[in-house]
Amino acid sequence: MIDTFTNTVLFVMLVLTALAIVRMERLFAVVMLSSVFSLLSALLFVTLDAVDVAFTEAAVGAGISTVLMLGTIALTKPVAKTPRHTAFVPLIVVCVTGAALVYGTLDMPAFGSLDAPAQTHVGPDYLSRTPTDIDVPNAVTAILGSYRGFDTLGETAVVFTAGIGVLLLLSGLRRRREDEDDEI
Amino acid sequence: MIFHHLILRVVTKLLVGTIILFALYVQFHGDFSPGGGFQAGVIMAVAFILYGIVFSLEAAKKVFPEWLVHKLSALGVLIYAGTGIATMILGYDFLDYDAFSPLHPTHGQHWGLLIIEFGVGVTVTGVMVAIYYAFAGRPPCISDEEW
Amino acid sequence: MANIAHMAEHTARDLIDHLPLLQVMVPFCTAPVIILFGSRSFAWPLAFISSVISLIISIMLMMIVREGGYISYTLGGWAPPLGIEYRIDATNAFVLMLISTIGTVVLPFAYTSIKNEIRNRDHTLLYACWMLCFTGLLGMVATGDAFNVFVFLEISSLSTYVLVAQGASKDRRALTAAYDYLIMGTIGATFFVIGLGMLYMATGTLNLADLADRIADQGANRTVRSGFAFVIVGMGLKVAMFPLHLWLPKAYTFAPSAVTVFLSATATKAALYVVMRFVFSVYNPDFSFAKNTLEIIFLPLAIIAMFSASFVAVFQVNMKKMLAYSSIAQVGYMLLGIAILNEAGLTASLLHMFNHGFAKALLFMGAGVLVLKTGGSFYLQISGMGRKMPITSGAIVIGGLSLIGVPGTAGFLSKWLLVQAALERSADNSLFLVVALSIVLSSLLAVVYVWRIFEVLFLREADVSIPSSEAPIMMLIPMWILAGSCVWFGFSTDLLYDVANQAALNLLEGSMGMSGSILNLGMN
Amino acid sequence: MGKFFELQFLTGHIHYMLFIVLMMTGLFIVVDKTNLVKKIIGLNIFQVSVFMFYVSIGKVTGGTAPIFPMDSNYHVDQTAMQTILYSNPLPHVLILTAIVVGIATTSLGLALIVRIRESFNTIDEEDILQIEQKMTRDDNQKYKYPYKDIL
Repeated sequence: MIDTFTNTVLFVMLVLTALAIVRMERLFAVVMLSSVFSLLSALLFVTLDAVDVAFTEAAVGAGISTVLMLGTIALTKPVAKTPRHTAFVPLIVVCVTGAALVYGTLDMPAFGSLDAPAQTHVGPDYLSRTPTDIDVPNAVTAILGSYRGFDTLGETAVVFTAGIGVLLLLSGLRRRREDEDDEI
Repeated sequence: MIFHHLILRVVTKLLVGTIILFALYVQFHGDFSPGGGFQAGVIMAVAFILYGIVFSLEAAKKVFPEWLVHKLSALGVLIYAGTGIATMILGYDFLDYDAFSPLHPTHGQHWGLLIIEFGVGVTVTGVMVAIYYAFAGRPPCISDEEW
Repeated sequence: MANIAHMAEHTARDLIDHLPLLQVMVPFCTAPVIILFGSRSFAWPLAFISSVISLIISIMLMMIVREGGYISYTLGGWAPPLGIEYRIDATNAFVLMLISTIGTVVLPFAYTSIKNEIRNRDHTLLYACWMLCFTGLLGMVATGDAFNVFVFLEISSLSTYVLVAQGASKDRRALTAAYDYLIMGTIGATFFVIGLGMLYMATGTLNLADLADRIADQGANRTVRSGFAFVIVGMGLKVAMFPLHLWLPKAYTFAPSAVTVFLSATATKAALYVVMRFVFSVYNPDFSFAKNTLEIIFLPLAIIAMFSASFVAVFQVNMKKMLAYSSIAQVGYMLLGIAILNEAGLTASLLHMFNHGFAKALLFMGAGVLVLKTGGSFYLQISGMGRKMPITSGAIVIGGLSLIGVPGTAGFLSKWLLVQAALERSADNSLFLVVALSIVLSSLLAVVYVWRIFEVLFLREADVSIPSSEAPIMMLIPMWILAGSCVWFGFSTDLLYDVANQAALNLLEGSMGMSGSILNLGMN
Repeated sequence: MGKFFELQFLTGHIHYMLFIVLMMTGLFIVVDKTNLVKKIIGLNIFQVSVFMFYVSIGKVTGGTAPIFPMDSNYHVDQTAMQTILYSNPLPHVLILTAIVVGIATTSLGLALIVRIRESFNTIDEEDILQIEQKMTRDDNQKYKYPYKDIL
C-alpha cells in the first residue's frame, strides 16, 4: 500500500516536472528541473528495487549531466526561443508512438506479477546461480561483471568513445611533452 | 581574488578528500553493495571537477594533468579488454574469470570482477574529467548577470 | 569435488576457437592503444594492421561457415541464454566480410584524404574513433545477443556522429548534420531498446536464438508485435529506410570524404543486417503479422524510395549529395529484396548489399579524389576532370556502371536476381509484375544520374588552373581494387552468389540457423 | 480493446501507462522544441522513462533489491537467501549500461552544440535552418550547373 502511495506521488511529481520542462524557456531553470527529474526517477528506481540503477541515475543524471549542461549554457545562450512552427506534426508523431506503445501493453503481464516470462525464464537462474557460480552478494554486480561482462566492456568502450568524441570536437589530444608535438 | 569564495574553498578542500575516499569505497565494495566501477569513476571525477570549479581549471590541471587524463581513459579500456585476453591466453573463453583460479572458480570470479571494475573506474574517471576539461577550456560567452 | 569436475570438463581453447571474438576484439583494442601511444605516426599503421587482421579473420570465418551451420562462441564461458553469445553463420560472416573488406580498402585512401581535410593534430583521435566505429559495426553483426547489438550499435553510432562532425573544418554544416544524426540516431536506438524491452517482457530472454524459439512456441501476441514494430523502426532510422532517411543526405555530403566512403559502404548495411535478422530469424516471416508488415509496409516504401530518391538525385549539382540520395534509393532495392520474401529476393538483397557497398565506396572515393584536386565536389568544380585524370576517372566509370547494373559488372547480378525474384512471385500475385517493372524503370533513373557524372567529367571543358595529374597512388590502388572487384564479380558470379545464397538460406530457415549444425572450430 | 477498461487490467498496467505518458512527454520535447539544449534534455527524459519501464519489468510485488545476505565468512548465505523474494536483476544490469550510453550521448550532443554555437552564433534550430537554407541557395547560385546544353 505504501509502495503504491509513494509511486503515485513520485509519478505525479515526475509528470509535473516534465510538463514544466516543456513550458519553461529559461534554460537554467530547465536544466535544474531536468536534474530534479533525474533525482525523482532515482527515487522511483529505489521503490522498484533497482538500487544500483538509482545510484547511477543520481550520480549521472543529477550530477555529471547537470554540470555538463550548465557548462554548455555558459558557452551558448541562456534563453530558449519559442518554436515558430505549430505543434501539430510533433503531436501526431507522439500520439502514433504512444498508441503503438499502449497497444503493446495490452498483452503485457501485470506489473509485479511473479509468473511473467521475465520472472520465470532466465531471470531466476541468475538469482539461483550467482551464490554458487560467483559468490558475491550483489547479483547486479555478478551479472554486470561476469554473466554479461561483455556488455559492460562495450559500455566502457561507449564511454571511451564519448571521451574521444568530445576531445575531437572541443580540445584535442594532449601529450606529456607538448614541445614534442608533431604538429606541422 | 585570493579571498573570493573563501568558505567554498575551505569546504572544498575538506570535501575533495572525502569524496575520493567514498569513490574508493564504492569502487571496491561494489561486490557487496550497490555501486561499482562506473559509479566510483563518476564520483572520483566529481572530486576533480569540484576542485576545478572552485579553484580554477589550471589548478585542477596541475593536480591531474590533461595528458594523464587522456591516457587513463584509454588505459581503463585496455585493462578490461586485457583481462579478457589474459583468460584467453590461459585457455578459457574471453572474460571467463574461472581461468584465474581453476580449482576455485569463485575466487577467480572475484579477482576478475575486481580487475574489470577497476578498469571501468579508471576509464570513467578519465573520460569524465577529460570532458569537463574540454568544456571548461572553451571561452564562455555569457556573463554572470545573464543567467 | 564439484570444482575438480569443473576442471575435468574444461578443454583448453586454441587460438582458432577465438576467431569470432578476435574479429571484433582486434580493432577494439587498437583504439585505446592508438590513444596510449598518442603519436600521429603510429595511428594510421596500427589502424591499418588491425583492419588487415580482421579482414583475414573474416575470410577465415567465411570459409568455415559457407557450407551452412554456425559457430557459437560463449563469452565469459556462460551458456547462451545466461551469458552473451557470438553466433556466426553464413549470413553474418558475409556482412562481416563486407565490412572488414571495406574498412581495410578505405584506410589507404583515408590516409591522404584525411591529411588533406583534417588538421594534423586531430589525426590520432580520428583514427581511434575510426577503429571504434569499425568495432561497433563488426560487433553488432557478430553478436547473437539482442542487447549486445544495442551496445555495439551505440559504439558505432557515437563514433559516427563525431566522424561526420569532422567535416566542419571544410563546411560548418557538418556540425548540424552530425547533431541531426545524433538526435535521430538516439531516438532510433531508444526505440530499438523499447522494442527489446517488450520482447524481453514477453519471452524473458535476450539471446536471439532463444528469443526466436520462444516466440515460435507461444506465437505472436500484441506485446511481441509492438516490440517488433519498435525494433524495425529503430533500426530503420539507422538503415535510412525511406521516410526515416532525413539525416542521411546531409551527413554524407558534409562528412570528410574518407568518412563518407566508409559509412556509405558499411553503416547502413550493418543495420540492415540486424533488420534481416529480426525479420527472418527472430520472427518467422510465416507469421501473418510479419508477412503483412513486409508486404504492406516495406514493399511500397522500398519502391517509393527507389523512385523518389533517384529522382532527387538526378537534380543535384553536387556529386557527394547526388551519391547520398542514390544511397537511399539503393537501400530501397535491398529492402525490396527482403519484402519479396523468397530465396531469390533475399539472395539478391544480400548481394546488392555487397555490390552497392563496393560501387558506392568506389564512387565516393572518386568524389574524395576530386575534392582533393579541385577543392569541392560541385559539378561546376569538377567538370572536365575526367580528361585530366583518366586513370582515376576510369575507376569512377566502372563504379557508376556497377551502380546502374550494366551487364558485366557486379551490380547487374543483384538487380537481375531481384527482377527474377519479383517475377517468381508474380506467378501467384500479378502485382509483383509491377514490382519487377519498377526495378527496371528506377534503374533508368540511375542511368540518368550516373550519366550526369560521366558527362561532367568527360564532355566538359576543365578549369585550366587545375594541373592535370592523377590521384596519389595511395588513393588509386584502393579505387582500382574496388573497380577490379566490381568487374571480376560481374563475370565470375558463382563465388559471391553461392555465399549469398547460403546466407539467404540460413535466414529463411529461421531461428538463427538452428537447423544447421554447430561447427567446431578446434576440430578443423 | 474492451480489456482496456477493466479495473483489474488497469491496476496491473497503470504503471506502464504512466511510463508511456512520461516517454511521450520526452519525445514531444525532442520533436517539437527548437532549442538544441532543450532537445537533448527531452532526449534524456525520453530515455529515463524508458529505463523506468525496463526496470519495472523486473519488479516483483513484495520483492526486494537483489542483494543477498552474507554469512560470517563473507560468503552468500544460501539458506537465508531462500526465504527472501528478489526482483529480477537482469533489467537493472541492462539499464546500467543504457544509462552510461545515455550520458555518453548527452555529452557528445552538448559538445556538438558548443561547436554549433561557435560557428552559427545561435542554438535555435529554426534560425540555423534559415542560415543553412541561405547557404544552400548561395551554393546553388554559385555552382549553378548549365543544364541546358546537356541534351
